[in-house]
Amino acid sequence: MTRGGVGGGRLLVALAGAAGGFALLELAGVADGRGALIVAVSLLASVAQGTVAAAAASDLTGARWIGSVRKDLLVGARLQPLLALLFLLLWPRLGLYPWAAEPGEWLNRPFFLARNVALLGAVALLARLYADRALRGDPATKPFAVAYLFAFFVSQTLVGFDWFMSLAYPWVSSMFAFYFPVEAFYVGVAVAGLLFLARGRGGGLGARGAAAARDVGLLLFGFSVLWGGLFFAQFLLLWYGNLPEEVSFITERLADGRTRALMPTFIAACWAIPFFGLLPEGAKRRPGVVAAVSVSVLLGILAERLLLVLPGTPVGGAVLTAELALVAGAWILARPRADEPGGADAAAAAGGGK
Amino acid sequence: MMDRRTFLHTLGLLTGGSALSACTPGKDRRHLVSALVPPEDGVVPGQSVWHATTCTECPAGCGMQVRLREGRPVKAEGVPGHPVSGGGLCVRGQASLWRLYDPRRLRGPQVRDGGALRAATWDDALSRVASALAEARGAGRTGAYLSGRTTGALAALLAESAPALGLEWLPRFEPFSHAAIRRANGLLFGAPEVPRLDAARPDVLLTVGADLLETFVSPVGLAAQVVAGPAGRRWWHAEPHCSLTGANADRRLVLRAGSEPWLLAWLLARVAPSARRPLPPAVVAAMPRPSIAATAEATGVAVDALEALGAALAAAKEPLVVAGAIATAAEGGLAVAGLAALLQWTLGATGRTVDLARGEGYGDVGSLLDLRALGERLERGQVGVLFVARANPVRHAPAAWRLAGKLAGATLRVGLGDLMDETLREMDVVLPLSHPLETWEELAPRRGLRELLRPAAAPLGDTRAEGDVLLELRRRAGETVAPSYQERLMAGWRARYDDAALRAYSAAGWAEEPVSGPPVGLDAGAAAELLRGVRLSPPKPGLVLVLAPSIRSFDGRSRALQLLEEVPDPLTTVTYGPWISVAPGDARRLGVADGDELRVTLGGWSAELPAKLQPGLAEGVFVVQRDVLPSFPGGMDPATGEAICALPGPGLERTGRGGRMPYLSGSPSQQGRGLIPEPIHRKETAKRASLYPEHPHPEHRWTMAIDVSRCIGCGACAASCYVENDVPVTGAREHRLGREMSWLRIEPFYDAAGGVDFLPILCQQCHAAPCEPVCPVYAAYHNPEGLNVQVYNRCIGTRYCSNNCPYKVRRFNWFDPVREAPLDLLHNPDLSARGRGIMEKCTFCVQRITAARDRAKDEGRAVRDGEVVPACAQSCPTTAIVFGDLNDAGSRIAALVKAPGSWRVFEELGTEPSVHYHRGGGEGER
Amino acid sequence: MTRLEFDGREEFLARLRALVEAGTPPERIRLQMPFEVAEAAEILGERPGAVRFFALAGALAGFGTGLALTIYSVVSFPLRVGGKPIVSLPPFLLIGYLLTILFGSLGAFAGFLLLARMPSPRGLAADAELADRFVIVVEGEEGR
Amino acid sequence: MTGTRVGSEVERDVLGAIRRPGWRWLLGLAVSGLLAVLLHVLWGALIVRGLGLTGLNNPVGWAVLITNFVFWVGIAHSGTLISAVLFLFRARFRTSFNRSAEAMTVFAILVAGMFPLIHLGRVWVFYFLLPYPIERLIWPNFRSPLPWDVFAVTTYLIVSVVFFYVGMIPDLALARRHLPGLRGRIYAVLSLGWQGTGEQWRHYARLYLFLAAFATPLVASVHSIVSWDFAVSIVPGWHTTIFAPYFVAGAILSGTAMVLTLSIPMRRWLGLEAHMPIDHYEGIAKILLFTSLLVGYTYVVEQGLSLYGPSPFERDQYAFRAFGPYRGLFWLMVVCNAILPLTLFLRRARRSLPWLFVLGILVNVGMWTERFVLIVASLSHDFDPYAWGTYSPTRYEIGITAGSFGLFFLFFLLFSRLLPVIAITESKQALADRAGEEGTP
Repeated sequence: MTRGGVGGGRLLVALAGAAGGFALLELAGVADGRGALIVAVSLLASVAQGTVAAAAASDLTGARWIGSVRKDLLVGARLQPLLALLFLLLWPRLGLYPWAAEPGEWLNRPFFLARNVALLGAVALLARLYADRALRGDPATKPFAVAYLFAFFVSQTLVGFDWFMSLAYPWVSSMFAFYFPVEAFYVGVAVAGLLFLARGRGGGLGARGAAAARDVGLLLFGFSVLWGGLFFAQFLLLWYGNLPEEVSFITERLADGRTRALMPTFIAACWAIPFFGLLPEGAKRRPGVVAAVSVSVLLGILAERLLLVLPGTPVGGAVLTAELALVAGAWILARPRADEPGGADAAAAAGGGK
Repeated sequence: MMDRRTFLHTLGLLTGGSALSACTPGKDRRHLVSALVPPEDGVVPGQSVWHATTCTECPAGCGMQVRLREGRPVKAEGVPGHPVSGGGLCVRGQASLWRLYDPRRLRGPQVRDGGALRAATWDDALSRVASALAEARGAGRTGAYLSGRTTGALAALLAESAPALGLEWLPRFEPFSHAAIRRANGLLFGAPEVPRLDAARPDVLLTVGADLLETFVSPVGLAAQVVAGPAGRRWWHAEPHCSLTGANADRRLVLRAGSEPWLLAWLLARVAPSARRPLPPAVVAAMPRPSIAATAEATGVAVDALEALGAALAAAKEPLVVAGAIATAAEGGLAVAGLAALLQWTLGATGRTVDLARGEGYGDVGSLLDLRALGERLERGQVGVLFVARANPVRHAPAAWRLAGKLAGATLRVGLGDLMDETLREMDVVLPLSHPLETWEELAPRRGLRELLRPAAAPLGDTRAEGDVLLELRRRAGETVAPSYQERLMAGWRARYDDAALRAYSAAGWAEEPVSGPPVGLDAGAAAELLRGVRLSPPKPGLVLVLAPSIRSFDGRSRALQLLEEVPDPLTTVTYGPWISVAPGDARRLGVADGDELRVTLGGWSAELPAKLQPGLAEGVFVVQRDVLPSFPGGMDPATGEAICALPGPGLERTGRGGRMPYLSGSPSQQGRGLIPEPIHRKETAKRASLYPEHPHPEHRWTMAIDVSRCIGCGACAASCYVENDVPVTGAREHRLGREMSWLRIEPFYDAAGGVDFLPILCQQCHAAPCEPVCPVYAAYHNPEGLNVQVYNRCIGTRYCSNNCPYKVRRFNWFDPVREAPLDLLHNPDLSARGRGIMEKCTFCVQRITAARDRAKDEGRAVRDGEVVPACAQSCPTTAIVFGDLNDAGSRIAALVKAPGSWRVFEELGTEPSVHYHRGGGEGER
Repeated sequence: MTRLEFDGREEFLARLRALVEAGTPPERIRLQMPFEVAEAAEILGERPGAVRFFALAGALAGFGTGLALTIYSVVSFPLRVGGKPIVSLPPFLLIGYLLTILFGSLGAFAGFLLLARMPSPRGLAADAELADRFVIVVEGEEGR
Repeated sequence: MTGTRVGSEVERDVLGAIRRPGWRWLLGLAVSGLLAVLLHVLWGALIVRGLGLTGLNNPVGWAVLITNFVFWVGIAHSGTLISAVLFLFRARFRTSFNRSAEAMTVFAILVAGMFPLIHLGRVWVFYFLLPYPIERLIWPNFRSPLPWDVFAVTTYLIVSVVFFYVGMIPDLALARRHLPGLRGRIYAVLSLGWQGTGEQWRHYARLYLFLAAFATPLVASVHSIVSWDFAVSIVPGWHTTIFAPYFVAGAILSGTAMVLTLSIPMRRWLGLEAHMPIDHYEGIAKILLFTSLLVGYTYVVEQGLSLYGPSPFERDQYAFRAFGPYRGLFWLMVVCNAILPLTLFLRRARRSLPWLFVLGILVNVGMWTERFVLIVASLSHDFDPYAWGTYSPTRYEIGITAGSFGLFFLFFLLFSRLLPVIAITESKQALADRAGEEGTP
């Protein structure tokens, strides 16, 4: 976030608006959302934390593509304080969790809320510390990038275990510890893909920019393989073991009509479309294709989160749509102005554009 | 004497021919066994003949049928409906074939010259005996013939031969002589007998010391009766230590050693007033009347427990009290036996469930008193030639007597036996006896019952029947006697039976005769006398060493048989070698863990034994199985001649040695994993979630149901499985490494209160077996009849199946299985052989299933329910195991599986085993 | 025909560019390089080679073989294990996947040998010189 | 050649190393040769007498032999990682290591491949595992993870060999020119007559890219499949979904550690300090740190989740690991794999070759122990308490393990003398690139 100064106001509006909107939807009883909040907030978490993570990782590995879009990616850092706020809204909804009936050492309402809010807050703080330095082009950025990534990983793990896995208590899949962070990362890169399209429209995409777009396409392709691998690794073990309490998680979802449809949807959207879409050499170079794939990935993740929540927990469709709209709106409002600093090699990227 | 033709005729009737070939020496058989041999010879290659005979591993005389293949015994099983055993065969009975083929069996006569025994021919061995007999007769010294319990035809022969040879046939020597019981019954009722019990009828049963399920008189039969008890039957067992019998009783009362008289005296006083058969006033007057408080104090049993027991006995319709074994093997054993007998009388058991008229036929068995007398006579040099047959007095006489040394007093010492033992080692002439499966014989294990023994195999060595030895000696003494013991027997049967009766006798292997004894009456005077003799002294405080009998080797006579060491002790799961059971509390005090060696000292006697912790054992009580001790440390109760087995004040100290000892259980507790679930009812009604399509079993679906309330943990099933399936017997070293091969094991699980549940675990033949899919070569797969088949010659030995088996029932051949000759003859030809590197396991005796299916096919019918009986189920004395086809709606198995309260182990894993467990009807609660 | 040699990459590229801009038809220019210089190919306007088609063909063939082998094996000798379906796709996909990679790589390698005309007898000849410097050979008209 | 030409020193030094064997090398060759012989003698004993010579028992059917299999497959991974993944990520520091790492990969797979055979009960019928048509039409059971292994390891071996060889072709051509006589001719044949024409380079570049693209998912899948040897079972402590990424991370951790262990002495003894700069080691160190974090993270997740559900099996199993008879090994593995590598957060540690060398060894000790604990503890403490039992290796297993190291080092020592241990051509290119960049303002 830019301290005070220009854009600060707009950002505050964005945050306050989004928070207010969520509060209205969840608390004022405008409509019954039930599981919607979990889905919406988890998506926001993936977007806000994932984009920053993608930026941080590329800064660490010295990847070139980040340069031109760093500024836009780091908007995620600005939105992160929202997460902790919105998660508080989950308090009245904790009844949705089966363990709420007989709480345990780890799974009980106060600790559940406390640890998650605390962690989301911590991640937001680290994100800000990192983002500020990255945008300033500060040479001492890397340690903060590392710290952020670590916190990000833990936070996303908790999203997996606490927010989603414990909905199906006592069902356990340790894979969530890798699955969710990777998905968030995937989302982050996908957002980057969209940003390139936006920039392309703005005509800001030069030869170097195009190379960068290709790198993002390559990354998306790589992530589609990785995601597919993780998903298969998880499914294969459940299928092979066929332990009643493990596979019941799948059979339940196959039994329910709505969720049965979701399963192929998100597999196609998160793996098949990106993989085959970006397989050809040329496709990776076309921002349009990359952006389209990005959209498919984002929708795929949404579908998957829905699948995890349903059928155990009903989800109010209208509420969910509204909440997602709020998330998108907040993002657009929070976008930086052109004259804000863009980090080390952004200038070079712009230069390349000429 | 009968002529040749009648002899052969009789023989034919008795054998149906099969014995002919069985009796021909081994080398000829090789030619005999071929498809060309006419079937009436009884040896059709690939076909087996079943042969009814009698088990002789203990005096009980259970029925046994032996399976012959190519004229060789390959399997022993119980005889269904047998009057003694009821149909089962215990672990020792299973091992009798191992005795037959034991590599260490005496192959020929031995005589001592100089210091050592050396091989000799029968002729010079016998001539040496004959001349010694002649000399003794000349010198006017009568010899002595000491034998183990001997009944039936041999008893008759001995009775007439002993005088003829100038010998005195001493009272029989049995370590478990039940002398106190006989003495008491003699005094009170004038019937010095071990009564025949009916343990099936009582609704309240109290056993004091008497280990009905292990070694007491007729364990197999009694076990069958006990589990068949009426619904709601309550069974108390009182003892100082923790025996298998106690573990199986509904309630185990831990008595202070030596406090048995207190318990029984209090009970007598408690129930006498209201008893259905009032005691004579004189007796009542003489009755000791300890207060309940004092009794509780002395016995260590809580007051309310005593109250409950007394009330139950008083109120019972069919009460039964039995005292014996450990309880009577102590000072005051006579009092215990007497009080028990009086309780039986006054509670109305005598004459109903306690039958003195048709007793167990222990009348002519002596006791240690007689053995001591023999010792004295030997010392005084009054004994000429001493014969010791089928008995090991040196081992069982109190060590302090130094009996071995005294034997030198005889002019010549002649031993008859099959395996070298402490006594035979002292003999000048050792005459090897043929195995009961190699000779003709007739037993009368109890009054009114005759049992047939017939040869199932040619003698493996140069051995003879005891009867033939006696006849030969008489012949050499110039007498004219029957040409052979066999012909003498035949003549006897010919005289007794006509053809039909003889054929029936031959088919069944036993025949019952009516016995009428006069109804016994109580001698009030003697009773009062006995009661006045009862001393209620407070039991000595301090540690106690209990010498317990062993279900695996009885009094030690079966100890040499390796199979019985391979099969674990039911309570500790120790397999090889001796050990001392220590209560966990004492272990903590002594600072010993499993395997640490303890030196046990009693006066001058001492032994070093590894410790094994046993939950449920009372603190201060240490248990050693008497069969493992090199010599008998106890003394004798002069009143009865019983060996004293509860020894106070043993010294115990760590030797510092120790190490891994061979026991099989990884944990005495279930660790709260609900293998035997509490509450019982935990059957999952909902269809288990699965990602796989259901697969059908069109023809058969073989299934097993096991009643854990009937399982007494005796291990007969395991032993039977070893023999039927040629399961490798690997030995102590492998067991220490945790490499037992048993396909079927009985897991003892102790609860916090020290109670034990026994869970037989064999391959569960899972419907969705975790072991199958992980095999890379389809060596393990699921056959259409629901069996989890293991294809031995496809197996490449990855051991993945075993890793993935939650029941750990798969066994890997770490080395090539080896069996020392002639044990290699004991193998089931219906199985494919296994070599090193191959995984093997139980398949519900698939060879028997195949045989039954083929038989049914030949006869053009479906397989009948109960037609297939796996080896384990057949041998189970308590018929806890039921096997059948689940597709057959009317079958027993179908009903048992559906029954509420039936469960499967680890149901939550979704393996869907084909083995179902349940807790019988009603008598579920332990 | 002319032969030019360079030590440095930059001057080599500069000269090459000059040649092409001067209108020398690329097919008449032969290069030799001690290591790969991607720009050279760009200057000569060459499309990425056909190796990828070999790789793709190999990959597809591999996947097909994998599925065919596994499915045929269970159909020809159906045995039930652990209640799993006779045709258990998840494991079979793995075999297909592995063969995809195996055949794909081998395909690419074979394609390379084919396209790069290796092993080449000319190259194996004892006197065949190997550039440790950059070489441009321009064949004259008579070269045709 | 004159020194003016780009990278000619690399060429001289690396190819020079091929010529002169030192006493260290000969000694190493002798020792590792003897160990390799020992391996085969002991294996022979196992075949003739039976697997009873090992400490294996019921319930522990797998132990040291399988531990070694997993360990060596793991070692193999860094090779592919460094040559393929870092190639795709255009990480410069790979040029110092990729050749030796690729060689390591090939040798490690060869060694690893022996262990599934050694541990077979009846190795003389191992061919039951191969898919070959016989008249009875019995095939391997492709539903079992072990045939997956057969395919995975074979594929991995072939692809690695191709990758190794292809990367070496231009260098072989160079070597041929440096070495007169027979050896020269051999290298000539091996180089397939490479001439470095523009045409060849163009296809070569594509081929290398594709091989890298194929090898990258392969490297992940191979160790995933190895992990599934355990994870598809239902054994508590084996059956957990995280295994695939966990094993891959572990494999790369141990692999990079082995790269350090091998390349640091090699660099010294072959006098290649100039061409294997510290900065490159720092790059490797960072990978090691990263994977160590992943592994440590998995330890926490697994131990934590064992307390999550109500099932006693998982809970007891993980408690057994940490506090049971194998606790010593468990904590050793935690320290070596998850704690010591944290020192690499310090730049000084990352750049200290002695520390990297020691750490490399410690991490490999830790990773070996990890596999041992994971395999043995799970088996010795599974569902039925009656069947619990512990395991300890016999001298046969220890000897075979030592022998496997001998065999591996034997291969590597031969490689270090017979083939160019650094990718000469690529180093030249890298130097040129750097020169080029410094050239442009």
